[in-house]
Amino acid sequence: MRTLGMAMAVIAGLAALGAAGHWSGDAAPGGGVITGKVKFTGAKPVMAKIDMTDEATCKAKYTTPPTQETVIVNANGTLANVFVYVKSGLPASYQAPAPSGPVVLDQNGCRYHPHVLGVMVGQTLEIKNSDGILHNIKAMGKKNRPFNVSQPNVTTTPRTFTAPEVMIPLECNVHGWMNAYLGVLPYPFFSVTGTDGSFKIAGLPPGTYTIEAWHEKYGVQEATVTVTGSETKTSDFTFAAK
Amino acid sequence: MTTVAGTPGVGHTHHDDRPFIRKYIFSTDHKIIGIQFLFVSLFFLLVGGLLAMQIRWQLGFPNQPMPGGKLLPETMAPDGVILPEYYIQLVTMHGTFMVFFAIMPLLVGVYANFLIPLKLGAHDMAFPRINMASFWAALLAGLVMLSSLFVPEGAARAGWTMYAPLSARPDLSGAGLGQQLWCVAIILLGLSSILGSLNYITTVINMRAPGMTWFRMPLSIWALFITAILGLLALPVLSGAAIMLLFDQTIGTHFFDPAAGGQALLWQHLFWFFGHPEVYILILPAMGMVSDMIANGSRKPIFGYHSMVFAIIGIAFLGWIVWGHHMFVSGMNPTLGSTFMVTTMIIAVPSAIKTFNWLGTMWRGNLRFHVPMMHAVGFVAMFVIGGLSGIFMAATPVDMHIHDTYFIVAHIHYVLFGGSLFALFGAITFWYPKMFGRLMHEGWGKVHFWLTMLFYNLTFFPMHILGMAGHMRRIYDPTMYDFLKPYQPLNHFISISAFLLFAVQAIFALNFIISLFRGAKASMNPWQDNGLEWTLPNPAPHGNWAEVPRVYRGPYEYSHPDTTEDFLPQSQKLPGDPEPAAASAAGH
Amino acid sequence: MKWWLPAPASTFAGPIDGMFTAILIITGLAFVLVESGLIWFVFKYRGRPGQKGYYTHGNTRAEYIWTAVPAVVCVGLAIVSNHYWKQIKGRDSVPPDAYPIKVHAKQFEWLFTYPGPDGKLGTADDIVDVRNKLHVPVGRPVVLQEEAEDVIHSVFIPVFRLRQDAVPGMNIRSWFIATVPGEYDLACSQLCGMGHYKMHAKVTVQSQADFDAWLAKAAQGDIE
Amino acid sequence: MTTADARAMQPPFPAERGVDAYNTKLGMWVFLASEVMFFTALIGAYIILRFGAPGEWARPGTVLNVPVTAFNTFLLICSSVSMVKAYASIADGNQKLLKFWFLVTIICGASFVGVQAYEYLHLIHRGFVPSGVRDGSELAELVANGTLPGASLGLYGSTFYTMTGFHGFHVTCGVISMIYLYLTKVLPGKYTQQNYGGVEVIGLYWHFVDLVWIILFTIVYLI
Repeated sequence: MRTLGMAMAVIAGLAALGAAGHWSGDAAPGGGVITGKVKFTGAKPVMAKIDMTDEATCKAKYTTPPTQETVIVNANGTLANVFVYVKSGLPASYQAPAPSGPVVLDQNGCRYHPHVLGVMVGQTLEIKNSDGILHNIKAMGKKNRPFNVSQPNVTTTPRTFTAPEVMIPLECNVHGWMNAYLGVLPYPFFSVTGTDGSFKIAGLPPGTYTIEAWHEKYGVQEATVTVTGSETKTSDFTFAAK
Repeated sequence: MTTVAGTPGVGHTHHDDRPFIRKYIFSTDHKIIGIQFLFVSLFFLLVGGLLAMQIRWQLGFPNQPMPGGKLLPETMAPDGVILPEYYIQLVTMHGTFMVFFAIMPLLVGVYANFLIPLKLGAHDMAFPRINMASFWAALLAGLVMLSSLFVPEGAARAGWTMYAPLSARPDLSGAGLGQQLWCVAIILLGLSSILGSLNYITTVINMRAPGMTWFRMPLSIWALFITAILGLLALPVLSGAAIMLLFDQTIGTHFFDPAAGGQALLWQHLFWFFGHPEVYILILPAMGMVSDMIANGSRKPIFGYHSMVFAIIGIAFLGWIVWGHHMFVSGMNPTLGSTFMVTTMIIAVPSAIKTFNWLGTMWRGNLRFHVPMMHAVGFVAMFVIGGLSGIFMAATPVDMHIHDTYFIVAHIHYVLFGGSLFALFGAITFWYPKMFGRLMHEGWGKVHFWLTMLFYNLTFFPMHILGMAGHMRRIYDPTMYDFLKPYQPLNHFISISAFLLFAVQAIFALNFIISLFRGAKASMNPWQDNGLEWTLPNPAPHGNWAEVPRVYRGPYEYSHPDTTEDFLPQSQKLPGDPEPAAASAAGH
Repeated sequence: MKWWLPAPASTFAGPIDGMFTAILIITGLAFVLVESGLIWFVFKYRGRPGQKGYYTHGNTRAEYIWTAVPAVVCVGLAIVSNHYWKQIKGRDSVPPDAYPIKVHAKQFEWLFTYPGPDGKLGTADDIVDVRNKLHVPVGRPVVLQEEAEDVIHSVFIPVFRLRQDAVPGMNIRSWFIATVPGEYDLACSQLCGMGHYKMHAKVTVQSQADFDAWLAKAAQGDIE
Repeated sequence: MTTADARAMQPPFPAERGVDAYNTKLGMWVFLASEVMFFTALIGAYIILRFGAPGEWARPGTVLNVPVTAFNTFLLICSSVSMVKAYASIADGNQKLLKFWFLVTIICGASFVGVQAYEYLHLIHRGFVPSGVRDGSELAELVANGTLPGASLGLYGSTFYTMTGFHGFHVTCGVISMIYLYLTKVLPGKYTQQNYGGVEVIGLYWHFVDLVWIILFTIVYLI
């Protein structure tokens, strides 16, 4: 029974991993598209190993020692886990579509999947514990009501957010290495770079936008992009090692 | 004041035509206020008990759905399984309700109000309206505290001792509003206690009937009087601390915030400076009432009345200088620890005196085992265990091991449940006829006593074993520790005993409620007691005495050789008894 | 399940268990005395109709005795307690050659920092923030330098009979000598939040050689 | 002494000898004992925090305006004197002087509260708040250029506002009670040479509040 549960948890976790590979907000079909890559230059930083000896359940889910996820440089020299979003430029009259379905944040193998994610205001974030050991989720939003709840076993806790905020840090205090970042926006124009370092923001009405790329270690960069009609514009970012 | 000439005795016993709301709801009559406190605090006792049952469920059956747990919201127990954050709310609120809203008002709110004027021969409290305000403040405080369980994020969750900085930081505890409501409720309760205390103190000092000299006061009144002084001086310190905590939570002050130079231990010092007198607030009135009941049940004068009085005063005095014994391992200066250890060892002495004097009272008595006497004897038997187990933690090196374990939990429950609550069961039964004019059922009372005694010991005695093994307090799931796993059967056993202990309290509740309507009508003095209150009709009328009684002797003249009866009421004049001086000054 | 204190594994266990036993015997005697007296009186002096109690207000001599005896016993216990207390927790009790280990407590983890080869904390060769693993050499004084990041925590190692709160804003030293090699539990014994029950660490008592080997490995980043 | 007067100042029934104080007066003394403990908690916390404070404590006068508060202290002391005058007047049976001195006391007390409110507003304007110093304020600049020790200002704000705030609250309660007594008892002439317990009892409270202020002024403003 327990083995089955664990296997299912692993499968669920992998599924979530796959989904996290390239995730962006839902947008209305049509409209302008901004796409691009986030490149990385300089020496690839070495991420510290995580000591999971204390949590056999989590440790068993890895064949090689897990590492921190602060900086993930992809094989093609791009940077993963960069949150790219439209910072400003939408007309005041813009009506965002209702969010479609929940976003899942999975805690599996004592790490958050995905590590960086976005939700819309009012959209449900399903916080899932696939490990079956105690995790707590502490979200210290400044514009959103902070919360700090625990999940002692396999369970899912839904949460919604009321105000735009980039970014809300999430952490688990039982496992000091576990952290994630959540961006909350009133519209679906955000994207997180995945294993190929690319992002795509679709369905934009015509206009001139300031878009921002946010990385947890390397900070933010801005770009201005003008979209007319349903064209695709490219805007790349480059973060340098510090 | 040199003279009270020309002041007639005030009689209120004429026809009572106050409207219902003034008579029973917004009453200024000390007896009604006492009864209001009784109902309210019994309700909170039930709340505290229900919280305890949930704690025991989680410890006995970790991570299993609790029966009825599905009724609780997702934020407390999804699918009936208690969440860790709800668990720590449970332990916090169980302690808070039991200490501040059940035991303390049951002892002080109920019996100081009800007994002080009746036993001293006064027509009411010195300040009846302040007395009423005290009750309503306490009720409001209780409701605020109760409401905190239902706010988003839930109730306070830093333990009933509310150690800062956990309690001061919503981000670290996970509860914002609940923590604030705790502070607000405690500040209100402090106000209520101070108002009550100043009333009790003034009444005892200035309103004793002629002849009721200090050393003719019953020990219950002595205890309540000293308790009132403790409450008067201790509660403001708690209020001050709660205000600082509230400010830390709301307006950004830094009293307990080490990052800005505040001190985490400051809270502990303030809390326990209040907290240790508080511990005696929770036991002294019980000791006093037990003395009354034991003398009555033994049909003998209390053994060593004066040393009993001095023991109460001694405890109250020493109670102010022992607070550091809660902080031996807190990082406080170890030399200070030595000092507190010595004072703590010394405070055991007056408790020992009292115990031996109770035994002395029973020695060569003619014991009557009515229900109050059974509870009083049960009190002595259980208080001894609680008192003796205190010596283990007073010894600083031993405290290193048993501090914050179930040994402490066992100790506090032996004192508060085995002590105070047994005394209260006795006291409720004893003064029930004077409150409601009827007697509680004797047979069911005895059944309740024996079952409670049995399950109580089965519940709390094994906790000593857990504590010796190192079972920490306030942990959600002991089974995750290798060294505690072997003890899980004991936890299981304790939980089942606790459920049964809770269940048998239904006997008491039913006995209490049914007797209100169907109990046997009580005579004026059903226990053949010497106290002044038994010279009044049942229930005692508003204003108590038409004619202020005269007191001719102490309260424990049982089996007096000059009388045929084995009791001699304080107000009964024997040939040769001189008239009290104050009474003649009154010019009657 | 053992109905007694856990198996001892530090030098403190001797005096502490000894005191526990002594107090148990003293309080046990008092307990038996009082409870048997109570039960005896309950049967012996149970009420008979038409009879009266013995009219007395007390006996000063008896009261002197039962005041003096507990007082002497309690003061005696206080003296003994203080003797061991000074040895265990006294300001100057920490042996000067004690091996220092820094304990950083945070919700809900223990992070231990070991001095590197130089045996001093706060230098570059420290092995910092080893999570939930306390390794100590057997038979050698070890001093924990406790600090807390957020709220009050408490280091509790039952087999060592050791407990010391870690308080934010304070640096508290607490020492011991482990005597029996083995793996033990360290628990947090001060309510520190919702994950309090999960805040535990493994204590490994090992020979100096094993400890040195472990430390060398840990210095390489191999903490398992 | 008529029966009615006696009732006001003595127990209205025969009683065992207690203390030489009628109930309300005794009750006020008892209440003040609890107030002493309350302020002891606040002042004790202040002393402990100040001695354990990180870095230097702000020197007197660098944050607080001592002359204004010294004037305020003078006002409060005056009100205590006028309270004594009011008490002495009615003890002599002089209704007119009672009305005058009682009113003076109220005015002084109310002015104290007013000046304190002004002081608070001024301090908050300068950037001194319960949590310390507000960013970007005048005081924040002083901290930045090193004229003001910054590390302990959080504690300074916490203790200052809590202690003086609760004292101000007590003064306010006293002023409100005095206004109530003035309107219901003093003006209608209900106090007499035989029955002036109310004046004595509120006077006790008022002297206590005054005494607390002298302590607070000394330890918070002057030392």
